[in-house]
Amino acid sequence: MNAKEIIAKRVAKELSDGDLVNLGIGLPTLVANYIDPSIDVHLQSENGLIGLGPSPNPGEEDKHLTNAGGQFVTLKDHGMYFDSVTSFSIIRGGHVDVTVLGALEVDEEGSLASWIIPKKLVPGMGGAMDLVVGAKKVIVATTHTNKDKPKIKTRCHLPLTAYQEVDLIVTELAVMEVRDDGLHLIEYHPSTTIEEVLSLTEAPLHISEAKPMEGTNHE
Amino acid sequence: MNAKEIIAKRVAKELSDGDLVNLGIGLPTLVANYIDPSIDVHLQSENGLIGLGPSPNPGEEDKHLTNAGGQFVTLKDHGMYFDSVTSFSIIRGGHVDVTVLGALEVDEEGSLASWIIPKKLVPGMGGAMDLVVGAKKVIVATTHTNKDKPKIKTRCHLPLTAYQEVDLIVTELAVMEVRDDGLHLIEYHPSTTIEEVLSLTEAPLHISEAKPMEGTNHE
Amino acid sequence: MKKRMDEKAFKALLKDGQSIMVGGFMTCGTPETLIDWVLESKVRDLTIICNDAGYPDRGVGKLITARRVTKLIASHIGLNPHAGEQMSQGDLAVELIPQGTLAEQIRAYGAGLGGILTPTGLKTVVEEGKQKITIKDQTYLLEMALGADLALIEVAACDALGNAVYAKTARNFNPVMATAAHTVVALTHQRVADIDPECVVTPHVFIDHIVLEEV
Amino acid sequence: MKKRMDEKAFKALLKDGQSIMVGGFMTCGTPETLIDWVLESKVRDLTIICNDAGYPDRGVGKLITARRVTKLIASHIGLNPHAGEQMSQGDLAVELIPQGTLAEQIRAYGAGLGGILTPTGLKTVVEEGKQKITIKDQTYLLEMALGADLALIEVAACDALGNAVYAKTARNFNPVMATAAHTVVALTHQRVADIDPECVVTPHVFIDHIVLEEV
Repeated sequence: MNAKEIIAKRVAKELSDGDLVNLGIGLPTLVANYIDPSIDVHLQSENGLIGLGPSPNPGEEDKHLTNAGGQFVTLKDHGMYFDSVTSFSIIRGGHVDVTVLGALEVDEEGSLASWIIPKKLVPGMGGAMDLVVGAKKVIVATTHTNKDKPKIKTRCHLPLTAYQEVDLIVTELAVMEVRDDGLHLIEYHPSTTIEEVLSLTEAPLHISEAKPMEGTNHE
Repeated sequence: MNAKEIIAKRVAKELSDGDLVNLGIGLPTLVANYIDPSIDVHLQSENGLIGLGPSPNPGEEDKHLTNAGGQFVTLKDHGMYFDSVTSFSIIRGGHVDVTVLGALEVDEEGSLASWIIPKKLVPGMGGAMDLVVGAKKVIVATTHTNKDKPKIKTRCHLPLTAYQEVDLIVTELAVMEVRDDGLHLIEYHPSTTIEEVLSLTEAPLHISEAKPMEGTNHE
Repeated sequence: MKKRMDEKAFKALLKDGQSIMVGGFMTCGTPETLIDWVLESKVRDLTIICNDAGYPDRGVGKLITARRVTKLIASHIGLNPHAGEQMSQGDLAVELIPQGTLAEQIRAYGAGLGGILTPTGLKTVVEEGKQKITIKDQTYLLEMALGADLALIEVAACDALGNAVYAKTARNFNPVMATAAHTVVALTHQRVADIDPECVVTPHVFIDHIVLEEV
Repeated sequence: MKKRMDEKAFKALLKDGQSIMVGGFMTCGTPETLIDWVLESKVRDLTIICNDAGYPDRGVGKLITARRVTKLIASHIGLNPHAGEQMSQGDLAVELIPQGTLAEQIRAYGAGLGGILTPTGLKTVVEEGKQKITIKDQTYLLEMALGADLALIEVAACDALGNAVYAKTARNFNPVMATAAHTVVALTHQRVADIDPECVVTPHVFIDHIVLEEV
């Protein structure tokens, strides 16, 4: 299991039966592959659908049926389409249970930077700001470091996507909860140690509840 | 032709091909009977439809198909249903070409009072305030007097429905345009005189353009 | 249908002092059976949010007649003389709101907005006590989002998950109220296998409980 | 079909300096033929309002590549490197807006509202220069209504009057843009006799002109 798979599988465990979930572009999309098949999780794509199904078979793509990353997708039974206004009413109105998205930086207060590196990369925030503000639970799914530099900071330095909205951070090494007193390391991957996690994290971590991560080791 | 018929027939002449029109409860509803059959006028009912058709035949009423007055109605071909949010987006957003409604009082500035007589009659404004603010053209269709007392005032005394929004006032005696310099009598019914109209109107009227009303005399 | 709810479970949702949104326009599209169950439950001191006050024996009017309502937020109360009487006697607080503003306030709550700026009601009694904001020479009233503890709506049909469609003008306030309450109960008259995904009016995620009353 | 418009009449609508809303999400649901006609018309100094900047050779990206756009209002420009380059060079003013805020600003214009209060963007660069309003301890940004001279949308089918439905996720910004421009032109791929009155997404009153391009 590579880093992305570990993260996706661990995030999937956070989802409950009946949840409405938005999975961001890239790594978060992989979470769909690990959802417990015994529960019903409804995936929203903010460009206008609930009930995101698997990728279409080659040759069966429909140019009018894409996800928010522009990839061809399918719609499950009981799914439906709606416009952008309705989509963001669902998002901003608190009707999304969980949103999962990547990060450039995330900090111990739960603030997130994910949309811009000034003068280098200016793609725009798309729907991320609304998702992070509106969803009941915000999960950041990211590699623990970027070229060995910590992504989990005491304070974000890049322009924010949202201030103090992140609830949980899942990396290939650790699961951290954002609480009022800072970040709590609640799980670490069996291939690492608490000490290593601390050394790769800029933000201080509370470690009293740290346990090994289950079910993500070489399965 | 009685007073209401005269008013309804004269108002109908204000409607043009392709117009979206909202007819208020009561007298304004009668306007539908006089629309030139050679033009397409789309009637909106603010409870949620465009394409209001004639009353259903007895026994063919549908309890789920009413107008904003609670009366059973029908839907014409190419009509459609929508919710209250959409209905008032259409109204407030300036997409209604003409709204026709009654008055308790209307004044020379084009302000309208139509929804409350404090301590006597407090039905509520319903959709009237939005209609009067949002429609491109506001026509007040009312009897000229109420128990011989003028309804067309220098200033409204009752609480307003809207301030300075009325464009045209049609009564059984007169047609008056609201302009920046006050009310202009542009037509008077052949059964009356300019002098009588002036005597039954509290607001001053400019009369230089006054002509007899056509097509409403005993047809 | 996981969300299916019976009378007993419905009544267990009800509490004195709750705010309840009720769909319908002059009772067209009002879930009468749910109103009857509220009546039977004996809860009181309710705040009712509805387009209108219904009729004395229909719609939310039944709750007003039975004096279960202490506050009514509506655009029109003219068809229910009890509402006016109780208001005059000081037994019922009535907040009259322009219909379009009421729809937008409810929508704002459901869409996570704090409020909206509308020109409706300017220079009328509606503006009293409200903040005014001027943008490019046009003045607007700031109207705040309006939510409720409970929304009771009527739909024409639901699928297994609770995707809903409505019947003609019985749609009115039902879809927006389904977005704006902590708990949303839909009375449906039909359960269907599928709804065209292009034609779903209320996505299932808005509906918490479904009462099925087949006709 | 009274509203039917041909290429020549469409081009006559275009003017230098216009603001044009264009439907579509990463070009899914973008009326490509209308964009092509704008390109052919040689108009310039356009303000484009679109969810994103398209691709260099698709969607509004074609207008950016051809340097016809001086201002772009969008939520995302990452798929069109020309947009970023022209922005860096000072040739293209880009206003980046959160996608949900953009949708609400356009909706507000179409619904006759002056603006809305949203929590999105608080304590980020998005709040710069904007009025903040606090209601019951929650602070919101005041975001103003956003309209345009022209809206170019793509629909799946129209009836004779212009009632419209959309295809799957090609719906996106098209319906709301149809409410918010002085002139609205719909590119449709099908003309149908009737649309179920419960399933009309855009009522005909919003659509001024229809370009029929059957596939």
